[in-house]
Amino acid sequence: MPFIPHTEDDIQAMLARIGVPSIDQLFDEIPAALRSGKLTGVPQGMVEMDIARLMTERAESDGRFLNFAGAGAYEHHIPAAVWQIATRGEFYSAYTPYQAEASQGTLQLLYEFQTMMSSLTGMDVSNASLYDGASGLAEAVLMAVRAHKTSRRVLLPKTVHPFYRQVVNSIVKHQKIELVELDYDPAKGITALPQEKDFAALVIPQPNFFGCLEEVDLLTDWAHAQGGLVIGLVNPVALALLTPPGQWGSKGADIAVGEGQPLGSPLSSGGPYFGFMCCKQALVRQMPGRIIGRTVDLDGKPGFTLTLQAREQHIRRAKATSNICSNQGLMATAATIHMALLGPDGLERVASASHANTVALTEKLCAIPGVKKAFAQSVFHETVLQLNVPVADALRALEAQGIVGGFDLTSHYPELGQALLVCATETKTAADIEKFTEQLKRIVERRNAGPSCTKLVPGPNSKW
Amino acid sequence: MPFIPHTEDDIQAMLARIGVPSIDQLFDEIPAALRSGKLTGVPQGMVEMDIARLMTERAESDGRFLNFAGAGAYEHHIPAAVWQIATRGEFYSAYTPYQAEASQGTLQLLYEFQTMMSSLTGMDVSNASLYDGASGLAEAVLMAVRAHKTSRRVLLPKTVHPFYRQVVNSIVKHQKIELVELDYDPAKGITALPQEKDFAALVIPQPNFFGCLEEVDLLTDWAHAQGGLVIGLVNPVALALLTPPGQWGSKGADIAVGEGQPLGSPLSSGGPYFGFMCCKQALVRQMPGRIIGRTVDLDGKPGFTLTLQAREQHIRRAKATSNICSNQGLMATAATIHMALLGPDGLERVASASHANTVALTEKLCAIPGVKKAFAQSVFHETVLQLNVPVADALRALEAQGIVGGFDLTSHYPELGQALLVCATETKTAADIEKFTEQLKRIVERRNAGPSCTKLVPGPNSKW
Amino acid sequence: MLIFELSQANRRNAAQAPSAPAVCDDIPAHLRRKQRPLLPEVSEMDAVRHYTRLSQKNFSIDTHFYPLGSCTMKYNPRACNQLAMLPQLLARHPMSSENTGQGFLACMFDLQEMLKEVTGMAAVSLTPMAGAQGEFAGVAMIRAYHDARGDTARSEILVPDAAHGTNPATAVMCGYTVREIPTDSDGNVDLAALKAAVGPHTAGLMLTNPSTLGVFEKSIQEIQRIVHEAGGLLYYDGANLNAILGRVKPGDMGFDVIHLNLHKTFSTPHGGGGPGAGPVGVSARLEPFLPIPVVASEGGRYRWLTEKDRPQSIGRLSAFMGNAGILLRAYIYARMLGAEGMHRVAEFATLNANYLMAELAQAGFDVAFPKRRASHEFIVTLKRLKDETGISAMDVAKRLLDKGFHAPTTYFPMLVQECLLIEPTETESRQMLDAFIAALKEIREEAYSQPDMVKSAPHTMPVRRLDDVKAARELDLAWKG
Amino acid sequence: MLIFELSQANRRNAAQAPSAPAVCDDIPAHLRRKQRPLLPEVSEMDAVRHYTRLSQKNFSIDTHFYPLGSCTMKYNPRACNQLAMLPQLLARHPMSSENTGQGFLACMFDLQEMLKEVTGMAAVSLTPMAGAQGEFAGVAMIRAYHDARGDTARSEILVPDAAHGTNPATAVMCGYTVREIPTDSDGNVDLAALKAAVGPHTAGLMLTNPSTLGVFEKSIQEIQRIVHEAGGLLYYDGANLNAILGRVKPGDMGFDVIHLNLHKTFSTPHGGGGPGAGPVGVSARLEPFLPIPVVASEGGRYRWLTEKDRPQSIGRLSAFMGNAGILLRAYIYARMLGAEGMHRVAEFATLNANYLMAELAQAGFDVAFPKRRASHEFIVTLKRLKDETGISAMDVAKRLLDKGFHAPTTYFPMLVQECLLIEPTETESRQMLDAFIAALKEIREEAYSQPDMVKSAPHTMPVRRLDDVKAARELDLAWKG
Repeated sequence: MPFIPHTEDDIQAMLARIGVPSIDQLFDEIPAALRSGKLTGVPQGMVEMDIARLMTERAESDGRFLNFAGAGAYEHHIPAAVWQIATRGEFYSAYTPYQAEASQGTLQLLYEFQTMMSSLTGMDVSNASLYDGASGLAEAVLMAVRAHKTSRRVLLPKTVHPFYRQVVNSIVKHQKIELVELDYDPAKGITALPQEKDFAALVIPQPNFFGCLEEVDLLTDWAHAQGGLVIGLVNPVALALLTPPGQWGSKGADIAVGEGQPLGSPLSSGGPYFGFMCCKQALVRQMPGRIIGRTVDLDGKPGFTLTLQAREQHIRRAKATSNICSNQGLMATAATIHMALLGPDGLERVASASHANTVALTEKLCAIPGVKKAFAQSVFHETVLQLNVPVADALRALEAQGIVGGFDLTSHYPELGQALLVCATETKTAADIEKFTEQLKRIVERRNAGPSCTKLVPGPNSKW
Repeated sequence: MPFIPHTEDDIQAMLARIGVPSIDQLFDEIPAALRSGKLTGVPQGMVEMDIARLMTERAESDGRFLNFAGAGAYEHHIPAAVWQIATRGEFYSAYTPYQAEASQGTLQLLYEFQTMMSSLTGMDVSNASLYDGASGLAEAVLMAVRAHKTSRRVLLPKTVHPFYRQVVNSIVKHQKIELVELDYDPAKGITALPQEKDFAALVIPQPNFFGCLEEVDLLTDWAHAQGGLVIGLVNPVALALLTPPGQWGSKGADIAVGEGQPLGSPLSSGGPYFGFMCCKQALVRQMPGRIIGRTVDLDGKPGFTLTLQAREQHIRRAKATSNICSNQGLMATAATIHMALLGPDGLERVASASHANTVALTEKLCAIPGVKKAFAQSVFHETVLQLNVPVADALRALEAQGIVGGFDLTSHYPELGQALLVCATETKTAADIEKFTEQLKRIVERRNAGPSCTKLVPGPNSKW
Repeated sequence: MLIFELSQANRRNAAQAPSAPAVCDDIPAHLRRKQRPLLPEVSEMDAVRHYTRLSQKNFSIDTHFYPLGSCTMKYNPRACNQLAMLPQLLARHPMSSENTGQGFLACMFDLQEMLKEVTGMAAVSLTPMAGAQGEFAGVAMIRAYHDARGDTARSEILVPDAAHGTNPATAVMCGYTVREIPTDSDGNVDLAALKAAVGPHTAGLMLTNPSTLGVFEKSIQEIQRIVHEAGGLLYYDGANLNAILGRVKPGDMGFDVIHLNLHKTFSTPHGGGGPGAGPVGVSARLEPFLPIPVVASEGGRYRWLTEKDRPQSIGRLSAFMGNAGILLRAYIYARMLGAEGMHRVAEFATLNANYLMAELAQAGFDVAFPKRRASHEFIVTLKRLKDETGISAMDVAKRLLDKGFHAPTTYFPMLVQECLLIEPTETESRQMLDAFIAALKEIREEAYSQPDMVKSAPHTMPVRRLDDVKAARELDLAWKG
Repeated sequence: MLIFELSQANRRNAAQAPSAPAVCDDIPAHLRRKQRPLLPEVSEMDAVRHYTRLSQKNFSIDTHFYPLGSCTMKYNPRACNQLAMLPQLLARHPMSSENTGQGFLACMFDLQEMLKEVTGMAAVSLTPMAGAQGEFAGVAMIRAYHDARGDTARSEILVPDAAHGTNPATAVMCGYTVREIPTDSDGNVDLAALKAAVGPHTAGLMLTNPSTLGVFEKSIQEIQRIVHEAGGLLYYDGANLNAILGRVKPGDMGFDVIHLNLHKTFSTPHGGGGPGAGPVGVSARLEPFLPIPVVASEGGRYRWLTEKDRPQSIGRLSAFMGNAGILLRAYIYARMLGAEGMHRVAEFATLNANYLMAELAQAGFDVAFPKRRASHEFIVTLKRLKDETGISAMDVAKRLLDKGFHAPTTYFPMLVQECLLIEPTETESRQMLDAFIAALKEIREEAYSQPDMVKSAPHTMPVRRLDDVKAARELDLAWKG
């Protein structure tokens, strides 16, 4: 019996102590009509050897692509030490640190995480993680509305990741919150100063979904002048180079959230990642999620514990700041180790190399006739290109060459035409960029030269 | 500076404390003429990201083959837990447990290892590992000669792995030891009862290199009757099914050695593996290698420590039982966890499934016209086939189909003709066996039908 | 010592950064960071040593028995971790096309199918990232269903008073008011109170079954009839699904929507707080409302269903598809168990809980519901001990740490005074349960013979009992140097 | 508790064995095992928990400063482990053809080339599986060389009295007698004694330089001249190569043959005792005798050279090619360091040792060779402390464990009484060295103020001081149940 240690002797002895003749009898309070029969829809069990073979074959059939997509998930090098330590049983298989004395490992680590994230964002305090960047933004919107008290309108620029906007809408829509979409300057790809007045908060993405750098000081001061809060939506690697939200404008953003994935989470088809959230000290009791505090033990020795639990659902129930319970602790663990291994210098080098690679890529690609930059604005490590051929076709053709060429913007931003969002992180070499360029050049030229080419149809489990 | 933590401030402060102006000065006792210049033959350093990419590319270019080779290294499933635990820093990065109180983890584990190996081989005691099976056999030969005192002749059957015989020869030849080759019965593939008299020891492989099962009881009793010792050379997985050396004949073998690789070491191009060595109690002071003993501490509490160190080179120097110092501790660690995870039932199932797969494979392959078994003898999980086409050609053609088809015996045993040693462990499915059969059938048929086919030339880094 | 205290200015771990800093002059000066963040400057070895040693300060499944009620702390098979982290699986970008991930998607599709089978539901979405997000999805679907029918007067969600705090918190996030339903003395939902509460304002009832009291709602069939007749829907909180996996399907009990905690029932790791995974299952009438994306199999190929395929969906809950790597672990676990293994989960979890309950009752401990079968967990109340010795459930919990056992859940559910909610799970052996019983007996002895020692426990942990009041009053949430 | 004590008859870990036992009737009954071996019958969780908790009882580089002289306990980069364990590398069968492993062989070839460069030797074989096997290969080549020239009267190997025990043991295994050469008061080989010892019977001299006394043989050029003029060869024991990596090449010192301990200088893990890797390098005249196999590059392809290519080889030392996976780790480490990094190894190992020696001398500890530079290690003698307090080097070593430091090597080399051989390595920070110095000072205080406490140390380990005499007298080498 996989993962069940009982021998036949154990079972018989245990049943005897309970005083029942069979395990079945232990279910006698359950109405007979409800008992399910065999699970016919579940296959027979496999031993580890067999599932290992199956998974290896599936993974190898998927293969590995040269990736130039970003769009919210970024391929960075993750030091080998990160996951070798994070998957140690003591971190991997521990629960939420409710028994603080037996969980000082996790608790101290998360306190260090909070310190790192507070400093990275320039904010006073951090929680110990949320699910991901998108749901974190939704929590920030709810938090801002709670904090603002009078308005339930939140300004959400179109330069925020479209999936994030969908998630925010899914999560906040039941609470009579109005999300106001803000347009962007079609030349610069950044949010134009809006005309709104009565609002609880303005969300400012930096860099925004197009990679473009918003005028964060201007927007922050403007929002504060209107009596609204500012939610900074930031990429944590970008913060090694860019002004942290805590220093935007004259007072700084009130809340900073973002996707933590670039700090040590593998791409892994989209998860698990983690959301981070930091805020000003004054807002800490409005913050959702777990928070670790440093305190002392009976001997006055420093130690760490969950704190401000009165905000949380297990104490406050219907009046909690959020229903969140599990967070993404293991990913925060990995992120902490990741940041400790990189240090301030390492993180800055990762950021600058990623940016420089994207700039180099952009230059090369824009030298192809039929490819140009969509916006004049400065970017951080991601940029929008416009093609004179269908983006979908180009991406399919690139895929056939083992390249994931970026994210197709046509359905989310039809006004941009055949627009493609590309990103080259520090993991890309000059040869990689050259390869991408050559392939895209070939594809664009062929398409522009000949008649509309036949659509390539991929076979199952193949990179055709 | 990778892996060097010193800051410029540290360096200056340290030099000041030492009282030298520069690090260079610390080397002033070394004659100037000896100082080497730049290491021009070593490439520039690579950051982890770059070496990770290089290694991944090299590994992926090598690819992965469907393997039917055994010949001393066997592909068994290794539970995921084995290496996840063995590579925990506390095992992975610890030294030899000289400070016993700070090494109880390694010491207790190795005591458990010794217990498992003693029981598996049916011997009284075990050491804590040697380098590999081949060098372990050489150590056993030296040990037997020490123990025997009068003779320096050792009988070494031709049914012992040819590489093992080479290694034994390399290692013992300087000590005036005579290795006497014993022939095998050409029909049965097992060692014929020899005519020798004056010898220190007889080596008995079980199963032997051909996979064939030797008449171990007969040979053991015969050797003992001649006053020689018996060295059992065994596969530890086979011991789940076969009589352990400690029970061979009426008195049992005196020494049991073998290759531990089937117990949790990956194939990994040949290493690291580990040799194991067990013996009768009376011989323990002749045994080379580290040995762990159970004892008590000052409070009478049980604990573990290195013992019988007076045999070893760091105490006994020129009179030591061997020059061995480092052993293969980490592989023994993995083996211990491996055996604990499998248990007696699991190990027996692995052995019997491997054997049954090889029997099934043999039947299928021998149904191909031009393929037959070389020997009539019973085997354990490995067998010799004879082909009516050149083995080398067949193996090359199989390789082109992603199959490693076995070990070519023609250069080591020319008397067997076009002979191939094949093995199918528990990792092989019916479909795998079918695939091998179909491919070999196609190859043999094509070769027999047409004129001598052109030799295929492989390209670099390709499976052609 | 904090990692920051190991830090030295200008120490660099050169193996972990691109070798030369690139110039980024194109980023305008006014948008650039002026001061470096406070990240530690340590060597790779310092970091490895620091976090390795920190890890050793944790209790965990891999080191200790962890009978934390309602949390299902069972063994996390190491294969799940290893196989979910195969290089190709880790490398796949979420925005890459379905062509690049047919193997991965096959796992997701198969997992959906298996979860449908074990829950008895018509359709499943894997996207919620934890139980609480699954709850949100479930209640949002209830709302979407009523709204789609124009049935907009339903403003209330019913929740038993024994429920997890996530239930009422979720209902509020979905715009509902919460009405609590009391529990009767046997641990069941008070049917009279339920009947009195339902009506045209009832959107639904959220129920954990077996409940947090560790007992199966015997009247579940009647409960579902009452709620359904009032036009409400039934939500199944899957926190305790481990108790009935392979024995009873929530769909057969009449539930309309359910979430699962894969980090409980399907043994994905708790990771010191997460990530979890909270897939939702629904009956056919709710399928159109499932959160996107969902995997479909079409002609031997797998693809994502999105808002285009599911216009009535409650929408997207994560930027991509949820905790994919966790779902892979659950898939691998499910395949290793197979149908037979899944049947055994509830059987042995229940056997262990009832054995432990019987032995503790025999030893004179007060079981909260002595006439009931334990499900996979049960409650001991230490009120009598507290009255006689002053030793509280918390004291006993802390003293258990000294004995090498993680404490059970304490002070939840709140209905039972000085309670320990004990969940051994199916992966622990009888021998371990016996050792745990012996420890509890020892502590009871100590409560009478050395109460001060018990009150000041633990004595063998890296720290002694911590000052939670100070932690909350004098907030210290980040190191300031 | 032993794993066997967790065992229960008929407990099975079903995930880890083929699902059905196969029938093997074709194996004759008289050759079949009658009784099952004593392997533990435990669940997967039991095994994981047991070995995880056992591991926590170890000191290691990843948890503690480990200044064990002559062992070079430096940081083992985690990348080396991860990349050497890529699935394809682990899966390759040693008997598969070179076509299946061109990527792997490229790493081996590159490693050979790099080792040639850093040692200044003409050719390298990677096959020896540890330092001692490398020594064996080296002395066997010396023998083969003399034999090939018909110079068969050379029967003696010279070894300084400070040498590692492996040196004389190896010489004997190669059929030589050993003559010890004394050390002078400065820690150098006694040149007069050496001159007196050499002659036509001299096969060679085995030398560690820097020596085990932690000092560089200043007269190495003269030593090599004396030995070479007598017709002997010079063997370099690479145990201390970390001290001169990138600064001095053994080949330039005139050595004919050398082994390296990759688990020291190239940071492959010590693994609680191994595996190591002991490649050998030789000057051109010894190349034909190198142990096989050796990797060659021919027209862009790599292949193994075997006895067919190298008929004079001393032969094969392992069944396949030695510890391939360890060699991969060394290769990865070497590529990460690069030329610059290798130069720095000796520099910073030496800086750390000299700093520690200077600070300890300043603090009043007796350094064995105060007038000499430390190499990468140095010796403190505690004879004075012993005389004054009765506290031995062993007591101090045990007390260091309580302070969170692994002990230095004690009682080796045997020439120095009550010695601690201290090797900090280059990967430790100044701050760690300062903490170690503070601990040694504290212990010295304790030796005077609380000698009994120091004598009975350690006090904080899983066990107190162990009875080694009982261990050797009442041998208990395997659990009998």
